[in-house]
Amino acid sequence: MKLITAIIKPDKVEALRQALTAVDIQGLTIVEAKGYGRQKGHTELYRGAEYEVHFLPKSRAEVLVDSADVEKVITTISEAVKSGKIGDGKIYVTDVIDVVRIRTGERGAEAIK
Amino acid sequence: MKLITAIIKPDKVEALRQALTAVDIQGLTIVEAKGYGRQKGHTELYRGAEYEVHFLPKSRAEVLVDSADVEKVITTISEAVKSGKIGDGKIYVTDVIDVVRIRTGERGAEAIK
Amino acid sequence: MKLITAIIKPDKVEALRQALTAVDIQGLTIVEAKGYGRQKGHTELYRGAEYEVHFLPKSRAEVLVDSADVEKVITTISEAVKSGKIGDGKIYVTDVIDVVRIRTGERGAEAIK
Amino acid sequence: MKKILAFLIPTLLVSGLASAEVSAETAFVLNTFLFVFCGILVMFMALGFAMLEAGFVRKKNTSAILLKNIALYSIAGIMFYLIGYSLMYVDVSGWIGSLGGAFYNPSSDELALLDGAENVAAIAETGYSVASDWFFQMVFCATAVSIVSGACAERIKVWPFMIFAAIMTGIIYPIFGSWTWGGGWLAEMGFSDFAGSTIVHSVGGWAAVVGCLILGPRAGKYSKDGKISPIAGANMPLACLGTFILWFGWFGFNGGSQLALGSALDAVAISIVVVNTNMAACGGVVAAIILSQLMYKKIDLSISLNGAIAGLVAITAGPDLSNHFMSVIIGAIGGILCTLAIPMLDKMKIDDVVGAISAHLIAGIWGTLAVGIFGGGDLMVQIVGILAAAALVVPLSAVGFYILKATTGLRVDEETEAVGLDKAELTTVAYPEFN
Amino acid sequence: MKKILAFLIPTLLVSGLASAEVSAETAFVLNTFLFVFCGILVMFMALGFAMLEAGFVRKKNTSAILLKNIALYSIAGIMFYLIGYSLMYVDVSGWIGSLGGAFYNPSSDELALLDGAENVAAIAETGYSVASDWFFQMVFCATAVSIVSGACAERIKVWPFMIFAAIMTGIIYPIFGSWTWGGGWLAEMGFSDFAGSTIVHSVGGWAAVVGCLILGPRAGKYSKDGKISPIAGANMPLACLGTFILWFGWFGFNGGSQLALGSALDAVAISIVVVNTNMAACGGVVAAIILSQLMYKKIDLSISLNGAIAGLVAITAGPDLSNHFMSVIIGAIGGILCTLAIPMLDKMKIDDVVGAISAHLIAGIWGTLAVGIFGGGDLMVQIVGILAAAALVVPLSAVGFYILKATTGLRVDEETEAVGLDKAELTTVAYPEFN
Amino acid sequence: MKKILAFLIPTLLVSGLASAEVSAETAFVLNTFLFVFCGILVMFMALGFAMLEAGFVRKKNTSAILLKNIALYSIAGIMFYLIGYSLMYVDVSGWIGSLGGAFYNPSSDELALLDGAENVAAIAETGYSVASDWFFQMVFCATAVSIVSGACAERIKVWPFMIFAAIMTGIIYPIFGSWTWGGGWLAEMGFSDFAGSTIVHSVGGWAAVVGCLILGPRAGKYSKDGKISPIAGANMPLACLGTFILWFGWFGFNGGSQLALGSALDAVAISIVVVNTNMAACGGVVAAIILSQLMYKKIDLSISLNGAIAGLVAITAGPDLSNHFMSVIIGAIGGILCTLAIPMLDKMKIDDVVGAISAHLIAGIWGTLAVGIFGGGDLMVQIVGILAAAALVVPLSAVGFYILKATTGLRVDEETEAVGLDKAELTTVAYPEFN
Ligand SMILES: Nc1ncnc2c1ncn2[C@@H]1O[C@H](COP(=O)(O)OP(=O)(O)O)[C@@H](O)[C@H]1O
Ligand SMILES: Nc1ncnc2c1ncn2[C@@H]1O[C@H](COP(=O)(O)OP(=O)(O)O)[C@@H](O)[C@H]1O
Ligand SMILES: Nc1ncnc2c1ncn2[C@@H]1O[C@H](COP(=O)(O)OP(=O)(O)O)[C@@H](O)[C@H]1O
Repeated sequence: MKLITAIIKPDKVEALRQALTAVDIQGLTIVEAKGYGRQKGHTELYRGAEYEVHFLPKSRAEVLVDSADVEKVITTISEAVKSGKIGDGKIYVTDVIDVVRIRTGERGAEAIK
Repeated sequence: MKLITAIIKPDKVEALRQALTAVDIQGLTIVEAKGYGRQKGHTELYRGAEYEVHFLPKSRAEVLVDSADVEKVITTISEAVKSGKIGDGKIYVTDVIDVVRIRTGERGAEAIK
Repeated sequence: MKLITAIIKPDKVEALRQALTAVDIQGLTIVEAKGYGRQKGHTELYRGAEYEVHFLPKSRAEVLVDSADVEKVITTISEAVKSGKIGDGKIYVTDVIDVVRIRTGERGAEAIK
Repeated sequence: MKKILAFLIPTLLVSGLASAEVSAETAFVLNTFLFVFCGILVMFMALGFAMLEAGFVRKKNTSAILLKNIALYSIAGIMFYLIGYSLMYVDVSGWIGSLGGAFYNPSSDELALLDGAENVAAIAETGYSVASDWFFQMVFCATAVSIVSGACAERIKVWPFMIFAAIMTGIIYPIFGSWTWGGGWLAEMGFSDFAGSTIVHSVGGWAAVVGCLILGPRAGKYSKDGKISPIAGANMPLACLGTFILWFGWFGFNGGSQLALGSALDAVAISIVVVNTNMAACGGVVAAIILSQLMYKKIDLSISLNGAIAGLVAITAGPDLSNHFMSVIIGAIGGILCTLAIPMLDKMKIDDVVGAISAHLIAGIWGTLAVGIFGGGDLMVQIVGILAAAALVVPLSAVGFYILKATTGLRVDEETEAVGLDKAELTTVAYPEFN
Repeated sequence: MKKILAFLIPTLLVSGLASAEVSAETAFVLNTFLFVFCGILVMFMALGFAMLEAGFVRKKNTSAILLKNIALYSIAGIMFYLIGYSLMYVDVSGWIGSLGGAFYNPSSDELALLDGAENVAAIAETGYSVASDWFFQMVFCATAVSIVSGACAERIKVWPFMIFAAIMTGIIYPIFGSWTWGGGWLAEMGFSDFAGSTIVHSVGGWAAVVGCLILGPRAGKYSKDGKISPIAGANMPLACLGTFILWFGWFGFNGGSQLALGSALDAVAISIVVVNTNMAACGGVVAAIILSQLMYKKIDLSISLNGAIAGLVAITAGPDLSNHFMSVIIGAIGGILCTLAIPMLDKMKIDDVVGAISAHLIAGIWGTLAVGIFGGGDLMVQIVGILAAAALVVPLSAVGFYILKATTGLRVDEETEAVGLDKAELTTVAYPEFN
Repeated sequence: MKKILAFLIPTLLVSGLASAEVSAETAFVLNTFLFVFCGILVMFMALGFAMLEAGFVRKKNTSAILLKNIALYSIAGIMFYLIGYSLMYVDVSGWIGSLGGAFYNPSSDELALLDGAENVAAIAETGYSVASDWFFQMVFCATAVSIVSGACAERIKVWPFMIFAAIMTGIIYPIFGSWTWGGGWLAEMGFSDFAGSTIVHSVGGWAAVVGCLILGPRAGKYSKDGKISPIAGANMPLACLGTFILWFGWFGFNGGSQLALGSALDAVAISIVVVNTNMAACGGVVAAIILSQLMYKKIDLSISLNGAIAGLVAITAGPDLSNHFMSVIIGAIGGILCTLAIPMLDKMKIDDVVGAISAHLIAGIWGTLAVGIFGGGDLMVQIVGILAAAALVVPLSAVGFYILKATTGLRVDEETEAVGLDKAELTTVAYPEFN
């Protein structure tokens, strides 16, 4: 199994959810984040003084998938959230040794079916 | 070393903390999350109009453990947070290459003792 | 590629950002967290009654790096956030199978350059 | 001499009676104070609207709605001073006043009094001070445009909104005002609207409808397949705070509309008005609670808050009812109509962010009709007045909004709407640390 | 002639004096206005309670407490109109009034005046308008039940609470009111409670105690091993806002309880009452700040806010003291007692969410005793009055709560309590975007 | 007979005129009521400051600023009672009053009246009740120190601040007050400051400047390379709430400063004052909106709110202008000066958290000058008054702050500042669940 983590724009979460559901991936965990990469933040004003905001709001999405589904999910996520503009975000894949569904105690691939 | 991540119900965090302490695991990091899996969210009403809430509030817990402790921790977490109802959550295990305790510079297993 | 995750004190995020920028690491994702390890929380008072606060506020920072940069980044982070006091936090390293830059579709090391 | 005495004694008695009455100057002081006191209460309603609306919008549009509210109240003051009061009250021809009273100031008699002239008696006869009356009229004018800001929130650009506020308070409201309180044709027909269910609330409500229609709904509110995706307001304590402040201010709104405190009759009338105002709000709240429970199986707080406002708006046309229980009924019907109107407007894809149209326009129409139904006025004339408000305000505000749309633009672009007006049009978000 | 003149001159002088006095009609206007003005201030206290309580509960129960507060104020208005005022003031037998004044309305004399009758003199003699007095009494009634909502927050079901509010404002409060302000047996004994330390605040406080005991504490507050796990309120600015609004409204609460403004004596008395009210609150705040610092090594804001309320409650029974410094003392003792009572109630496992029992009941008892101690009343009679309040309110409200418990149920189930009342009993949470 | 009638008629007219006036006792009641009413409004400004400041600080210092605000108002009440009023008003020598009126209480005549003496006429001649005047003066005193709390927020220790509040309200403010309203040397020179642009607002502003300089800026605000890192306030709805409450209270602040309501002249004057007060605030808001748009390309809400305050402060020295449009101008200039002062203070590294110095000191100076410019007073004398305020307040408050610095310490340590005052000096954070 693999864990696919995507750092995306917050307003793309809903599109991501729909896209994943459409390809039958039934599970997703989202955390609010802030980050920067090439997209560098910006300048804001408060009472006449400028200040740099280095971080931009992002959402961090995690999907546990069967190893066989990795490419499908990467494609799905990419298509769902891509705008072509800087800041679209990153997807990264890590290996998962084991998964447990707490309710049933199922392990491994069973646990994310 | 392994990283054990558990997506659990927010009101189980305190039980999880006590259970881990009881088995002598002295470290835990929690992040607020929202997610769905089999448990599908629900319908809410606002000013007479229904809307679907797809995500439910969850807590994402991370425990860095010695590889030897993985099963013990999985069992501890499962027991502490299990209600048997849908939405109890997932545990997944990933491999950790190295850990550093910033304060001392200790590396590896030493760093999480 | 590797993912370096650091659990640090929230008021060190800015120092971390500057230090990473100084060593030319141009990307960072931060999530608000709470945690405990050796540093055990503390007692607070509300309307005359004491209660224990087990968790302390922490920030969880993620940096995707080229495998070659791991030690450099660990040192940079450590130096930037270290106070020598308990609670400075942990850094851990995990392996990353693949990275995608959503905007361009670039994969692997290209995606985090 | 005896005779003289015979004449004198009754005179003394008369004077005794006289001294049991309110003296002319005392009446002048009391009348003036009523305007000042009630005007201050109504001014506070500007805060009520600001808080209510800040509670009903999303976090990202909160600074903008606060700014709009303090701006519109300020603009109302200036525009009503420059031309509004004059168009509404000075040399009203039947259809509109004149600009003869532009830059409205204290009368020369009053200025003489302040300078030491001994013209107290002449002043006292005028009944109340000029500035106190102006102040009381001005705060009403501000109220009308407050209604618009709430309905059109989260998508109307800040500057065009402020220009519309100037048009509304300088021209639209004063013209309808001249037809009614200014003594114009509707007043002559006998149109009866004690404190402005139509004159203030429906006028504001019609402009809100027009604004909502021209602006269109917020992005994501109505999907093409007819589904409604409600957008929850961010801060219910603020909405509740605003509602209570409005209720509080309404005692000035309706109580002050007796226009005098200088006699026992006025004092009795004001007391009755205050009690009826309160009772109608109570009725509105209780009705909205019960109806929302019945319709949705749970109580809806935001609808209950709207119910209070609807009850208040409903009684505003005739708060001088002698049977307080009737006020409970009128307010409750107001609350019910408002509760029913909320989903109906959604069906019509009119996206009223705070429920302003339901609470002010619908309940305002009902309250105006109620005066005809319960014997305080002629029902046909009441209907004429209601229609006249629509006939005047809808085209005028449509013209105003369309001109703004064509020139400055009226609605923020998609990206601004997504990011929030606070970041795009203002420098600061409302809750920087809570994001 | 001389004689006549000799008679005339004094007469003229008297008439001179007469015209130096307040005329009967002016007094009527001023008295009526006092009731209206102070009633409006006390009405605003309903918002004070709503905000204070919204600040002291957790986020998840915030919409519910807001709803309860606007509902209880509305219910109080209706119930006091239907029967409460009548039971309290109309044909009081000594133990209770009658239902002869149910659906209380303006007097027929007043209606005649409004219709053009020339009965001003007769009206003026009644002292104040009927509706103004009713309004002022009603808002007091609402205050009593506000106290209950805060103490019982976060676990009492919304609908049963609203029914209890109806019972309290329609029956319980009016009965005790009839014993005292209604002229019943306690009044005849000479019980002295200027604005209601006992009649309003202790009565509310006793019902709050009963409610807390029958409901039991919130889940997790007290563990079996005797440990207390405090549950912090979510929003201190709201709590502070509520406290200041209550303080502001209290000037009406105590000032209006002079019941007249139509003479220099009344004006002097009201001024003194207002100053004492303020000074007592100051004393309560300062005492609570110092004591919380001494007891806990840090200042506790929430206790300091309670201290303000306790100071206000304490002075309410006798704010007509001629030495303002005594008010500081009385208020400070109120603040101290409240601060000490907070941990004591916790030890007794009475889970009072907002400190209502400490601030209203404890300080209310103290204030009522203080009148006896400082010479404004008979200490024994004061004690009788205090006990009578307990003896009446405890059983009556227990019966009320138990009937509700047996029928509709009184407390939400465990799951609702965990999720929060907002989601379970209402449609909307208070801060949807902040969660 | 005819002749007699001819004589009688004028007599009747005269008598008519006499009874057409306000009787002495009625005037006493009205005057006293004005003080009570306006005092209550000004008291509410304490809440306005509390909310404004709670909105402008960061979450972590919110409980502390709330505590400071309720504490300072309480301390002001007590200190002004103990010595302040006496030093300001009792036996003023020209430079300071005496302690002969310490523990200021109702007059013995008034107490006699309350005890049944027939001295109404004598009392009526005093014009107003002693306590009502005291109350009105006290709330002004509290306002001055509110200004300091906002400017020095987020770094001043709670206890030393409270001690400073005692010094300011017991000594500093009363001394300057004795020079002016107390009848001292500045009053004799003809210094004209209707409601206290200088006497209240600049006095508070100077103390704020001194406090900010001695405390130094908040950590991180100004970096060594001259860069400014603004620190955004956490809660704009609270800041807006506070601003509107201040505006509302200001009607009492300025209106009540007419000091009498007992004649048509007073009623006229108060109405004019109320309108001008409102117009100046409108001018301040609109000017700040336009100027912030021009300067920063976007509207700044927080500056617009400051603009309202600046407009109000500016008109406070002379709200009795007969041309209302002048008030718009004066307020607008106040708003502009305030908007310009904000970045200037930053350049001088004076870290004023809420804009108090810009809005109260700068606009206060402008308002005081404006009276000289527009003919309400002698410009040179106005300048003397402005300088006198600085000359008195700067050294006195510097001494006060330095003594505190040397003894208790004035500023929290670095760690406390980083963690926030709420956790370090108080028991509770303001938003425990939102963190
Ligand atoms: N090296 C990195 N490590 C961790 N997170 C990163 C890294 N680079 C980018 N991110 C995350 O991805 C987000 C988008 O990256 P960015 O470089 O701005 O856009 P793009 O990938 O389109 O060039 C950033 O805001 C940050 O949260
Ligand atoms: N495939 C998945 N990827 C990521 N997170 C998941 C996945 N499936 C479930 N989750 C997380 O686990 C939570 C509980 O899962 P759910 O399927 O609802 O319960 P259960 O595991 O008891 O069947 C979800 O709310 C979500 O946060
Ligand atoms: N075993 C662990 N698993 C997960 N997170 C941990 C673990 N140990 C520590 N942490 C995280 O690191 C933070 C700092 O750890 P702590 O032990 O308090 O400090 P130090 O590393 O300086 O001894 C904790 O608050 C927690 O968030």
